[in-house]
Amino acid sequence: MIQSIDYFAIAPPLILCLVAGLVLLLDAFLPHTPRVRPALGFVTLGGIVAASAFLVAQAAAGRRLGTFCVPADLAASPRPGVQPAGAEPPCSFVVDQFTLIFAGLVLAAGIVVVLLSMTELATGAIPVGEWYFLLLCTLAGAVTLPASRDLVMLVVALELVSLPVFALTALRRYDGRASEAAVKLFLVSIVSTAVMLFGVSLLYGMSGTVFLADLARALTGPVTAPTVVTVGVVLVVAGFAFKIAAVPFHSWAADVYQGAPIPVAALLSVISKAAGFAGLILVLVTALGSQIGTWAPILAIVSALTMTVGNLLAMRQRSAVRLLAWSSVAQSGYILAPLAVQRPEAVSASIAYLVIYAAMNLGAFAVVMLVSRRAARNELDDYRGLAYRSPAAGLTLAFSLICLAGMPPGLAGLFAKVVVFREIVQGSLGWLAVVMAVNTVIGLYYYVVWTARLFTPAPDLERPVRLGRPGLATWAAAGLALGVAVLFSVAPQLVLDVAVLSASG
Amino acid sequence: MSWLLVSLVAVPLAGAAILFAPAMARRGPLRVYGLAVSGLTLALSLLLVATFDYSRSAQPQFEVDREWIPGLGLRFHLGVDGISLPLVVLTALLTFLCFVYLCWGTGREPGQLLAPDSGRPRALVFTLLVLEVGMIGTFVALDLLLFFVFFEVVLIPMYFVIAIWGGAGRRTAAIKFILYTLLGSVVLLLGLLLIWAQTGTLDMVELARAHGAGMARGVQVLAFVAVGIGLAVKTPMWPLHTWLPDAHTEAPTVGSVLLAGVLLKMGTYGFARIAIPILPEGAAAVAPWLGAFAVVGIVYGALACLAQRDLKRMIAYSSIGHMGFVLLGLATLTPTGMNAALFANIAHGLITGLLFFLAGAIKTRYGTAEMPKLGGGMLATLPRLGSVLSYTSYASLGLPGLAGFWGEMLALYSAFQPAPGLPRGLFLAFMAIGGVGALLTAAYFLVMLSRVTHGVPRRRAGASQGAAAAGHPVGVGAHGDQAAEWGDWPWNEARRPVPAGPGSGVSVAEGLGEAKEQREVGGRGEAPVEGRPAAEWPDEEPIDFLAEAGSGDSGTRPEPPRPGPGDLPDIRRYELVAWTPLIVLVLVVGVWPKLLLAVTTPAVQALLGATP
Amino acid sequence: MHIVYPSVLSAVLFSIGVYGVLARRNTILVLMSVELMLNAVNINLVAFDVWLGDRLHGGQVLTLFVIVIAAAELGVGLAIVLAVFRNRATVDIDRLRDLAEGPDEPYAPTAPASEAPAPRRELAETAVRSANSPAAQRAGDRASTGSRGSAGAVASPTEATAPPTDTVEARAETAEPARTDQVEGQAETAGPEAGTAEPVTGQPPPGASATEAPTTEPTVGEPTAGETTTEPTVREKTAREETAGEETAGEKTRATGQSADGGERVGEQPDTRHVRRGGKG
Amino acid sequence: MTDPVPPFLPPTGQEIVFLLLGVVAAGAALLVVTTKHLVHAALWLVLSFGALAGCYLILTAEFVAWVQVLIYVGAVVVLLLFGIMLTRAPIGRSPDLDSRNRVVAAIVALATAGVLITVVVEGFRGAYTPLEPGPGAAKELGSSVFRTWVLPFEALSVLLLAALIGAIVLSRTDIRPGAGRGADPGGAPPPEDGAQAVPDRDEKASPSLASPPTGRSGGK
Repeated sequence: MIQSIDYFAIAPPLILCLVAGLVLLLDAFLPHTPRVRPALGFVTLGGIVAASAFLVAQAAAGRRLGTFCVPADLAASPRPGVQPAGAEPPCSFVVDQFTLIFAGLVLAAGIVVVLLSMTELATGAIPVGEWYFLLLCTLAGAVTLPASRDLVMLVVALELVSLPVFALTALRRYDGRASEAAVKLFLVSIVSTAVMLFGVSLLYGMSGTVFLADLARALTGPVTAPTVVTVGVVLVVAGFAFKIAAVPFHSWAADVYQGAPIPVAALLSVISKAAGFAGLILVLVTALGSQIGTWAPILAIVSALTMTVGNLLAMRQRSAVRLLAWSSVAQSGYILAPLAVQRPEAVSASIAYLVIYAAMNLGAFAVVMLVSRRAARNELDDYRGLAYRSPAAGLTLAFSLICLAGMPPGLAGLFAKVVVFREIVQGSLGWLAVVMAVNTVIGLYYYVVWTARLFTPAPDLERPVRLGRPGLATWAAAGLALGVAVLFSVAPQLVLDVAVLSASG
Repeated sequence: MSWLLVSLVAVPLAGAAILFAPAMARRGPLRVYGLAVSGLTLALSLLLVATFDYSRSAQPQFEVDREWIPGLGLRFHLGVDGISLPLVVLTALLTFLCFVYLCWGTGREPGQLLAPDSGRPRALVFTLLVLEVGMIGTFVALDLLLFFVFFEVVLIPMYFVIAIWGGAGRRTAAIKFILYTLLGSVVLLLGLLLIWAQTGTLDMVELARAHGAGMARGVQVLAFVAVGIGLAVKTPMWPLHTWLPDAHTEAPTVGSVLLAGVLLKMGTYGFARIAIPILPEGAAAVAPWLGAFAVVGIVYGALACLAQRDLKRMIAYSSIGHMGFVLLGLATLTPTGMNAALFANIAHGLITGLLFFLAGAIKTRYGTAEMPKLGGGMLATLPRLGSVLSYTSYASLGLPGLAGFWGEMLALYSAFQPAPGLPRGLFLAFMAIGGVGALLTAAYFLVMLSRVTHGVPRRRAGASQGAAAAGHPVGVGAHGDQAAEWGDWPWNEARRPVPAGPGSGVSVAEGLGEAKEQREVGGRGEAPVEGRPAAEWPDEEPIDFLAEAGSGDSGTRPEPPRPGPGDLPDIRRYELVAWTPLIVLVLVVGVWPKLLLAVTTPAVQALLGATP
Repeated sequence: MHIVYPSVLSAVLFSIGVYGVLARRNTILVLMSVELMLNAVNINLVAFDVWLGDRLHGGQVLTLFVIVIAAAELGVGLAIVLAVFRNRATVDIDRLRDLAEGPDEPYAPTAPASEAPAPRRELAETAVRSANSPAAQRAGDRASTGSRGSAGAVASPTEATAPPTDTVEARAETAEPARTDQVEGQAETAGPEAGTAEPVTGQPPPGASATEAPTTEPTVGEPTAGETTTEPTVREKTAREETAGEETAGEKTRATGQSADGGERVGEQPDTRHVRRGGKG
Repeated sequence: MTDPVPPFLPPTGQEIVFLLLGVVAAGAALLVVTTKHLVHAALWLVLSFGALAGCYLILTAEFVAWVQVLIYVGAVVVLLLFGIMLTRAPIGRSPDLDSRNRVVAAIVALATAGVLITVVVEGFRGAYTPLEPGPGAAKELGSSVFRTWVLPFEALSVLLLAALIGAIVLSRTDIRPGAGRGADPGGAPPPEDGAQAVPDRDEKASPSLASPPTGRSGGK
């Protein structure tokens, strides 16, 4: 053994990968009966739960786990100052608070997505085994990414998150819209990867290392060519901006969300986005913390633009999924805002918002999934009177939307916004706070209008949307998301406290 | 006793939560249920009144202080002092009365939204209970963020009250309401966060005690402007008021009552509780502006009222004027002014609540609240309703001896002697303008009364003439003169049933005397009138005042549909029950203002104590 | 070796890639451009690695990984491109506009609904809708920009019109050769014509639809066709028809039918044949 | 880097070769993005990649160079050619390869080039390294991969597997949408579906690949 590997540390992604392989094998050898489909889903669920269990164990262990560290004899860097003597050799894979939060978020969202896809797959239009396999691969990437502490691992993990999603999007193979969505997602994503990689290459050139901790050390103090670093930072930020659908790289979001199967849209809006933010935070805060003067103003502008454009576009939508897509773009803007504050502690506000956003957005997607099975075009008008036809679905959606809007009784969203506002105000970014305030109102408008639609009786709907029996799985997904959102509403300190601890070390 | 405040918030909340139980779907118990929950809340608030220690009303009592969200520094901190106590009771009372209005009676009348066929009674009860949680919570919260949370809790239920149970233009009105108030809330939140960022605490008591220590003047001004805008939207202050007339006009009766009676108070309460004590320097800097806007609001409200034709809209605009007095009182930054503001708050809550009840009753009877169409002569046709309306209007215009007087008087008086540091000349001007506004207020109420309650009931006479002349459907030819005068008549298209035959449109030519006579005789069914109101109330059971209810009319009551001359029922029992407490309180508070002032004065002095 | 040389080469290659990504509309060409960008990254990484003498070989290892990633991306990407081609018969990015935001997104939601008989309305609606989207946009583009100058000129000789007694006339968009693989047309939006459009929602026998295929929306039965959701308003549609009318040089083209997607393998070949015959004749 | 940087002129032999190869690579790349022939683009890409492989060799990164030849020139380009063929691209000139915003694209690209070149020149003007063969050899690199970079390597294997499965499942045409059309939110009318699923199987599965591109042929 050349390297000693801490299998406990890498257990979650490892399990996910193994279960992915298992699912593929099961799919190949089991007969293709309708009964197998949910069985594979349960295997997938089991894998995610097992991974989560290890995550819990890691959290209980309470110490920072690092593995795949640089061998001691190679650790010394050729460039002075990068690797001070006596420092611990940098590790590629680190499990700390930051990792745990993001991995936990991803796995919980993964459970919801799997539950949603059990309904989506029930009809047999999509090959089941491959679907779950790809889903698990994405999850593995998304769990690995926040643990990555070097650029190589980060790039590979980000690609592991993205690439299976392309295939997942296109997996409804005879649906022109799904293919179209996939092609758009694919092109945008690979271009963004290329852009980001160019930035990474410049950073590597300036620092001579790919480890984030070393990068931070190398870029502190006077840098020989600050412009190169600046351009590198800008390119890296641009690359990640694609992933989180920030303006000006947002245009793919609505098209892709609408064309993709709804579970994939949910995945994109939560898991992919979480991965993107994890990467962004890791690179910016951990590695480029010294360059905060460069990227914080950029992020402030990007954040303001993102929330404004997202909200303005969302306001015009008539399609539920498109509205959610643009609204999630706007929410990305809110999540970005604290990062623009030139204080490292502000990161925890972003993380808290992201976690809460995930819960409420998944709740909304679950109900949209329920409705989409009955309403062909899934427009907002199809939701008229939903609260009377199906009180559970209607109330779940209403709560999720109100949460997203950030008003009581959706306290989770409100507190998330308050935290973000607090960071901005304390960081004396007054103008951003005002922009966000205006945006909050715009957002409230369309969320509330949608919510109101749930409670307006449908005037003899031409195609009354009845919720049939869309499967227990989707209900379970909706219930799970709703439960978490309610939990965060009552006890937001769960996420706030945890996030405070993790200074993303 | 700290459980008292918690239970004040928890009882309606639990009541709302229980509504989710499937068993609550049936309507029978629902009416009793709403009444019971709000009644329990009212009882608790009365218990609060009984056990409140009036000797130290300056301090918050019944305090609860628990940590809620440490990450945000948010504490669950409740307490009640002399300022908030009357408002809490007012809230509980008005909510209870709304439920009385909704739940008593037969439940078939149009104003009673719990009717079996009117859709979603459970949702309405739920909404109102949540509304109550938010309102009471706002008044008892002693943590800035908690205050904000409760402040916001109110919005969504109110939105739904307007948007679902409102009138024809409800969609626009509701959206306007929520957009305005939301924008205000967000600005308010920013202001609160600014205070928080500067002082590091959210505790109102502590902040009020500090009196702005630790905040630079510029910061205070900025925070005061932000918080002030947020609260002023809710109040509403003059340039930010445009949501209010629509919302009040389109909201159902109970919505209007709570909106005017309680929700507007949340804004002024916020000024008294947060903006002025916590940010004294900011308040001193902005107070002249506040006063200016206030008097503009007074005059503007009065002038706008003069131009209104819709009764509800007029009352809504009158609220703007009254809240102008409140703001003027606040702007003086003196204990007298604050007292005036708090007093006017309560008085306005009682009076305007009652006025909206009345307007709702009129609207359900006549199918419109347009004053010209009411035709005048209400004192003749509906003597009880007319007299209560007159009484309330007198109270509202500030007749000495009724509740409305003291607030206005004290506010104007305090403007005579504003706090040191404020430009006295300016405030004297404010006082003068405010005085003019008060006169105008009297003017429009009197105009309204002359249009509605006094005079000959033109409408009926016109109807009979026209109908008799040509056998026209009522309202088309009949009101030719009025149609020319007032433009088209929307309610005609919307609500007038097609008459069955030429005869059905014939109405009695009734003058003032005739109407009285018919009422005395109790002669019903003698002459057909236009069928609209009768069709709306097939089962109406008009009780004439108190004992008259069963005095013999009921025996001879014909079968529905009953085209009688008593086609417009006078005050009914549930309405009477709902209104009597307000009528009494308006008088009591008007006669003994000290009752209220004694409670608020120490608290006001404590809040302003350290002001320079 | 001066490191500036590879760096500048890398910057140049990257810029060329950027140009390709922005300027090309064939998906595969875009892919090639992205490969150029990735190669620019690689040369940077290798040069820096050599320059720095990185003992961990981070740069070169990342280069290797980038190459592998590029290959993997390309594999999946080509599979997706083929899937798109299967469904849409085109790989032009510009034409993948089914999901794009319409120019007038706040449309009147039930605009088409009132025009068709109730029981069949939904079918008619989807037919109309799917027929409209891309063609509409293209027609609109042309009308507004006129930048595809050759469109009108090439279009007119290949126009095919059915006998005047037909309620509908067919017209193939042969303005640009690559576009002919999509039969354009538009179900008539007025009532009776919508009626004619909708009954043939099933798959018509390939040969049988030679004359009427363009209007009968041959691919409604396709899974893809029914899901198109670009939402045209009636006004928009009529505007579009006017455009079409202008293009047919005064002929009153009342309806053009288009198989928006997936038209190729099922209905399109007969249509095209028909069109070409008509064009020559 | 602490060594004194030799002057740029005269260039060494290595540099001259490198620059020539670089010019070839860049020129070929330019042709890739401007040519009107789809197939030519792929062939120019081969040239560009080949020249780059030469550049790697000069930079002493032997292993990378061979991998470049193997994977890029060998696999990627072949893949692209297959893609071109399978999408029935015309062999000859195609007039519509460029979108209309070519000018904008050119401006953006020139701006990018300007910024990047300026920055890079400024940043790495003083960077110089003598080239000694060795560190880029397969042995060195292999040991590095398996000592330090095991984890990304493994992750990459998962990535490749996922790509493989994804590509296969997307390209397989033998799986038809099952009976349950209900999965499609499009809600296409079910009766036709059932009837249609079987007969059109052949037409859907192979035809787009096999049948002659009738529409496109007009373009030549």
